[in-house]
Amino acid sequence: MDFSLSEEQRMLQETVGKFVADRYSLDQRKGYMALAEGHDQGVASELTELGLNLVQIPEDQGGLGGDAFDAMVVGEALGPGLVLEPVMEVMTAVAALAGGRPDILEDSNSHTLGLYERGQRYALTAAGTQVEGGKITGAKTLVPNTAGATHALVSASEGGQLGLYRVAMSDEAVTLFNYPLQDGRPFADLQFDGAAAERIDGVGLAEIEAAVARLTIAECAVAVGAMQAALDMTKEYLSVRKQFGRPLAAFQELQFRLVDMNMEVQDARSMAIWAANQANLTTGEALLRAASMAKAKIGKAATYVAEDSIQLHGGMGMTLEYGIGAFAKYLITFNLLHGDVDYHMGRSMRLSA
Amino acid sequence: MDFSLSEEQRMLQETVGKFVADRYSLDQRKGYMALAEGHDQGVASELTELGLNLVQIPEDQGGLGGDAFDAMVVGEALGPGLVLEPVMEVMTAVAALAGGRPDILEDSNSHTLGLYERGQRYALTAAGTQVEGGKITGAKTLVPNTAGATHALVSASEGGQLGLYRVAMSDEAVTLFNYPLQDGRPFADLQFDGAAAERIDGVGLAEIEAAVARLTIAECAVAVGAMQAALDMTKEYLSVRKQFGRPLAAFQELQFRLVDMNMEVQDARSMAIWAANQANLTTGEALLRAASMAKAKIGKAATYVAEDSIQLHGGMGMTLEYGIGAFAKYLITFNLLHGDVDYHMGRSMRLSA
Amino acid sequence: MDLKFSDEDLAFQKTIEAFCEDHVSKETRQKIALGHRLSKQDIVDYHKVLYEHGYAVPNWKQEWGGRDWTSIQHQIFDDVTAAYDCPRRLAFGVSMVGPVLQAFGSREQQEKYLPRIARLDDWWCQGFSEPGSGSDLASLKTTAVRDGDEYVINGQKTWTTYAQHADMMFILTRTDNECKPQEGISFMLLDMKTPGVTVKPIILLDGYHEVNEVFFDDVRIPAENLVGQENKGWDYAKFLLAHERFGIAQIGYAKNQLNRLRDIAAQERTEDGERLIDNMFFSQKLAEIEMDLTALEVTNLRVLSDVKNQSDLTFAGMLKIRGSDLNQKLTRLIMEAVGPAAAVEQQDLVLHGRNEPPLGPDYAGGAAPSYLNNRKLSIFGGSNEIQRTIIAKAMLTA
Amino acid sequence: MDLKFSDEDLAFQKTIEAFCEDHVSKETRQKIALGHRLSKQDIVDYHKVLYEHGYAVPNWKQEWGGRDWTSIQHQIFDDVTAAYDCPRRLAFGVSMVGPVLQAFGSREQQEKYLPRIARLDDWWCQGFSEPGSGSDLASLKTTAVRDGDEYVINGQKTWTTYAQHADMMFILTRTDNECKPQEGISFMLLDMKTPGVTVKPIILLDGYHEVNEVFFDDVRIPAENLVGQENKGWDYAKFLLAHERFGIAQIGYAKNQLNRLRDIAAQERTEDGERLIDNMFFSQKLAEIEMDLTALEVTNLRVLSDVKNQSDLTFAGMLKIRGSDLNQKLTRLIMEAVGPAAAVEQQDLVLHGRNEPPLGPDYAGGAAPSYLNNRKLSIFGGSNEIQRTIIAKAMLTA
Repeated sequence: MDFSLSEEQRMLQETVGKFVADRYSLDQRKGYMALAEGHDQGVASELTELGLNLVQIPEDQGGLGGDAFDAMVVGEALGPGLVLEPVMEVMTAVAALAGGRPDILEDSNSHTLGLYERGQRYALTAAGTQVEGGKITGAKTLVPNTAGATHALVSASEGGQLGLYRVAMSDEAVTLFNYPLQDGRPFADLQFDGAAAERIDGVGLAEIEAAVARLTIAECAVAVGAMQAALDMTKEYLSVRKQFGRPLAAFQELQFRLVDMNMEVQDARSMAIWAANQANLTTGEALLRAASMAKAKIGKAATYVAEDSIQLHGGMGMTLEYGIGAFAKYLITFNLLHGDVDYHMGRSMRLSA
Repeated sequence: MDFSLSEEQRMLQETVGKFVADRYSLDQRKGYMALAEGHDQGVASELTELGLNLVQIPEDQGGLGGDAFDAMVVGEALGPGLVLEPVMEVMTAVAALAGGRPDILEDSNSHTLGLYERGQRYALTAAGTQVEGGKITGAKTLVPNTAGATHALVSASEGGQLGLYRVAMSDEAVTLFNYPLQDGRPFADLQFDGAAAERIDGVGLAEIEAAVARLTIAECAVAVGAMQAALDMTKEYLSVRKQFGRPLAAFQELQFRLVDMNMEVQDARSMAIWAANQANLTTGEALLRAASMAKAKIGKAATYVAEDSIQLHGGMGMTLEYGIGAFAKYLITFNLLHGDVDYHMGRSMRLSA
Repeated sequence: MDLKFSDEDLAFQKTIEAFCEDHVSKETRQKIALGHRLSKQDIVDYHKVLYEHGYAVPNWKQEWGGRDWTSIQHQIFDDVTAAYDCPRRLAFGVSMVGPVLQAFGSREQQEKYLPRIARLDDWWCQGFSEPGSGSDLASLKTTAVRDGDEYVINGQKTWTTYAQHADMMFILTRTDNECKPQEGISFMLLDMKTPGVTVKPIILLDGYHEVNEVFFDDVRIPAENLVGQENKGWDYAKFLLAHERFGIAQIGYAKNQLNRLRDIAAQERTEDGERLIDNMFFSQKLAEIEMDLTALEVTNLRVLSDVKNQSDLTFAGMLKIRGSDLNQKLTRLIMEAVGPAAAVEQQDLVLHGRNEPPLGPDYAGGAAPSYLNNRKLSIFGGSNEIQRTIIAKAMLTA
Repeated sequence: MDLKFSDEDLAFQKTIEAFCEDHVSKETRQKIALGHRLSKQDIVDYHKVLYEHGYAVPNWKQEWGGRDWTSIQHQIFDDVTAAYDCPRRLAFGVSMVGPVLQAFGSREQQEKYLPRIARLDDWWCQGFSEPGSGSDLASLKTTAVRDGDEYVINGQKTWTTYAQHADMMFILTRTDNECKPQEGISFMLLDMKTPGVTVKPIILLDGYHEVNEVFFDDVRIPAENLVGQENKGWDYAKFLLAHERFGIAQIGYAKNQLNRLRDIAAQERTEDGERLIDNMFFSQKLAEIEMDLTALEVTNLRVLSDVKNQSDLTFAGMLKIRGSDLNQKLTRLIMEAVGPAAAVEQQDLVLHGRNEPPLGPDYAGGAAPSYLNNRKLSIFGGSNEIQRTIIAKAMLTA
């Protein structure tokens, strides 16, 4: 039993922490969001250079061979930055869904994911996307940051079988509709009208579910990092801001609320650690159940921290200008992606039975 | 729309309030509980003389012809006394289940109710009690205060049909096993080994369910009265007791907890009023649904008030000697009788659908 | 005791329903139903319709166009207009400065301003909060110094709702520093076009421009714009806030949101094809919130129908706390019901209307912005923490 | 990072499991499983068994019989003994006064008392709380006045657990009034048979005699019974409380309760014949509490395996708060699972054992008393409000 970080993990933590501190202050982030592409291509390139996409790729395939704890360390360090780039998606899901193909793994940063469809909520069954004769038709929603992507990995059915397909974004039969999420991250809908689709061998529904579970567990760590940052910011605000002649932090009620928020964050962190450990040790239903337990528990904490950190900031918390809202919006959005609390409560209970 | 009390209701409220103030202080109550029968027969007689058993009996049958609001007024006034006698059971359920028979209505105070069975939780279907040829066999549990009862109204099946039967407690084939509830009220199990059972015409499962729903709504008012008393006692304690050189009531956290408890009590009171209004206006499923919504909501409030009033009393709250525990035990027991919160949540949802 | 509406009230309800159905803009109501934001013109148009039908200032004295409705009728009006997705009536003129002028204003002030408020010829805003004063209103610092026939105002207000649309502001200023904070405050009327007034937008979490900072740099207003007596403004402000408390629980709004939630949950399907409204988690939350709303509605009626309860501060605070909690919970549940489609930001659609079709169902775009915007319910107008402090004081000194 | 038990730890776990299975009284374990109360003899017998197997004082220095276990091994021991329904180890001698004597006691005190504690020849109780001091321990008023070779003690302690069984008490007394409250306190050892000591029972909500008031009327104890220095008792008490914190989250107890809850919910059937464990409301609560317990268990391990976290007061308080909340919630759920049968009071069965069969299932009688008794978890040993105050201070001065 050992909760300390390895030398490699400490380096990852430092590298990512320094990047966030230097490049992703809340003010810098606002600037990036205002750009046409919804993020800063230069900063994105710097992020790419950190090589985080390699963390979860096996060493014999040119990666760092890291485990779920490594992904967790990166995620928690990224959290305070609310980065606009799809780091975790690439690091965990693209790596897991590449089917071991070197051409994808070497260039994983250029791939995005089309796994969800409008009107299907959190289902991964790709009911509305078909492949026939190497051509894909249908549409995907909530596709992460497409600005840097040359290809999308898209789930679709072919002859009644669910598979994963690689589609070039430059294909004329691919239409993009870009939008920001509520938290400002640039995402998109993709429409396919017969674009060329290349099947990724060995990837079916089970592999997709497992990859999304690993991504979910990694995203939980990002949420923990964001919650900790929101807590720190709230603590700072209460210490500085005065009312009725005293710092807000002198009011017992507000102290207790800070304590409760701290416990939520610590609970969430423990749950993220537990889930990463499960991700290292299990596969199949046990993995899905771990992801669901973590997302349900951490999702609740995320809503709590989002709402109470706004409330404890009072009017300032309601403004777009002051930063706490950025964390709150991120945490709310976190809950709307990859299954909400009810979805994961239900799945964890089904898989326990 | 009028929330004020009628002249009759004000009189009921005063009469019952005075009885509780004079005869049911927490100390007096402890004395009654220590008696062999688990309550004081003299005090019980005084209570009988108030004629509360007549409140819900129609005027043309010698009663006061009161409605559910009248029962509510009595219940809320009785609440602070945590009386050991089955006033509400007689007032609402015995009156409703007498099938209009004058011999029962005139003497309703001498009747108790056998509607539940061990191992059947909150079911009213009497699976384990049978009548054949006028003889009853089986057993009932959670039968209210039997000390003053000459007869029990007992649910049983006869030829596959559920009915209600009047059984004399003096019958040799009736065995009694007395015990107190967690809150000290004397209850009993009854066993029937072929006792004479007289069928009450016109009373089947629907009538029994309706009567228990009316009783449940009336008991909700008792719980509101008890919660208000627990809140008042807690407020008093916080005002008087000092710690760290200040009254506990000077601590913001404890103030806010008192406020939250007050809101729970007011919510519960509003819900009891709403349910009484529904009891006046509806029958059948709508009545059952109203009882379930009220019991679910007020049951949650009861647990909240029970637990937090103990907590706010600190160590004193843990002692049998100090009175707050009596309220807490009553509120906890309230939740274990006539369906708990989950039972009523489930039923209210089924009946809404 | 009798919880039924009288025949008269039922007839009144029908009248208001017909008014909403026949006279309130369907386009405006649709915007509200979808959680899209109204333009200034939408709000003005609605007020004009209210005015034409005699519903603009029902709470006023009859002399000035009031209707002498019972509390229950006011509640019915609010419930029905909410149920029909009508806008909420702009409070600043009708519910705030109007009653203050009727109670404390001079005859000249009444004649000059009240008819213009009733017709919304003047759009009013409220100059109370200041940066740094927050919930501690009495610590306000904006000064008004008498100079001949004028007051010269310097300082800053903040969280000023719709100052960008406003023609007039009622403002609390400090006119005496040598006394207890509450005793040196005056209540004044200020033309927003006066030189030296600068309005700076504050954008809220949802991207909406709803509140503002307002700066005063040697702003000169006529001395006759003082309401009542100098240094008595705190009393008038307290009167105003007590008046504002009416409808504080927002029952009608909550009921309407609950209906919307039910509609959405009946349309949405889970991954298994089950209707969301039948899902065990969701149906349970719906049932719970329905119970909460039932209790709150009765509490509200208990207050409305009993003068004693109306002056009981524990009730006023409770209605504010429970009402805001409930409405916040409802907007959160609507967002959860919409699900992943609510994660897509469609600000142009929600704020400005857009010609292209919405992404996902038409109710998706407004869900998260409404949720975010409603976080204000427990902060503005006396935060829930301040409400609890007031209730505690009332309980412990009772 | 590695959350797996080492092979050594797994072997240790097996050893403790075998010990529980083979050597701990089955009758005692059955009492605990049913929520019935133990007699003094049950507790003494268990301690003797622990002593025989070298498990009585594993946390002590090796010189005095300690085992040099890792924190994880201590946790394993607690988890396994809880899982096997063993009694909780009596803390007052082993975890409280024992470590204080080893750190601050004289050699004579150590030699005289430690072996007797290890064998439970002396049953110790804790004389800290006083009526009126509540959570404000430093305000204690019981005085000890030096008179030649003796101290004369006057005053009163309260909430003294098992004082009725105790041979000895460690007691905080005021030996100086002329300084800050914390600086005039001494830590002393007192024979309960000394003339002038009176023990008066306090019966708890569940009818159980567990705590007491203890009165001191000119009680004379030898001056050599002072531990360490006069007026330094506050430091020793703080050391003791920090030591007590070990195992504060009661993870093993919670896990065992969760298993019991699952068992009961698998046996109980709803009115519709559905197993309670399959009921939508109940299964959801079970799932939630399982998540909460998982998180708390990891937090506990994070603290155990990191010295930095161990000295972090935010963690100690959190383990106490979350642990007590969770265990309280579990006993409530067990009571709810038992249902109406839990409403029947069977005090004679629960407190004293009774020969007649229980009313309802055998697990019914103990459910409500355990629930009521466990309300103490958030009150005694520093209430959850005090814990929050400590955490807030630690957070805000960090």
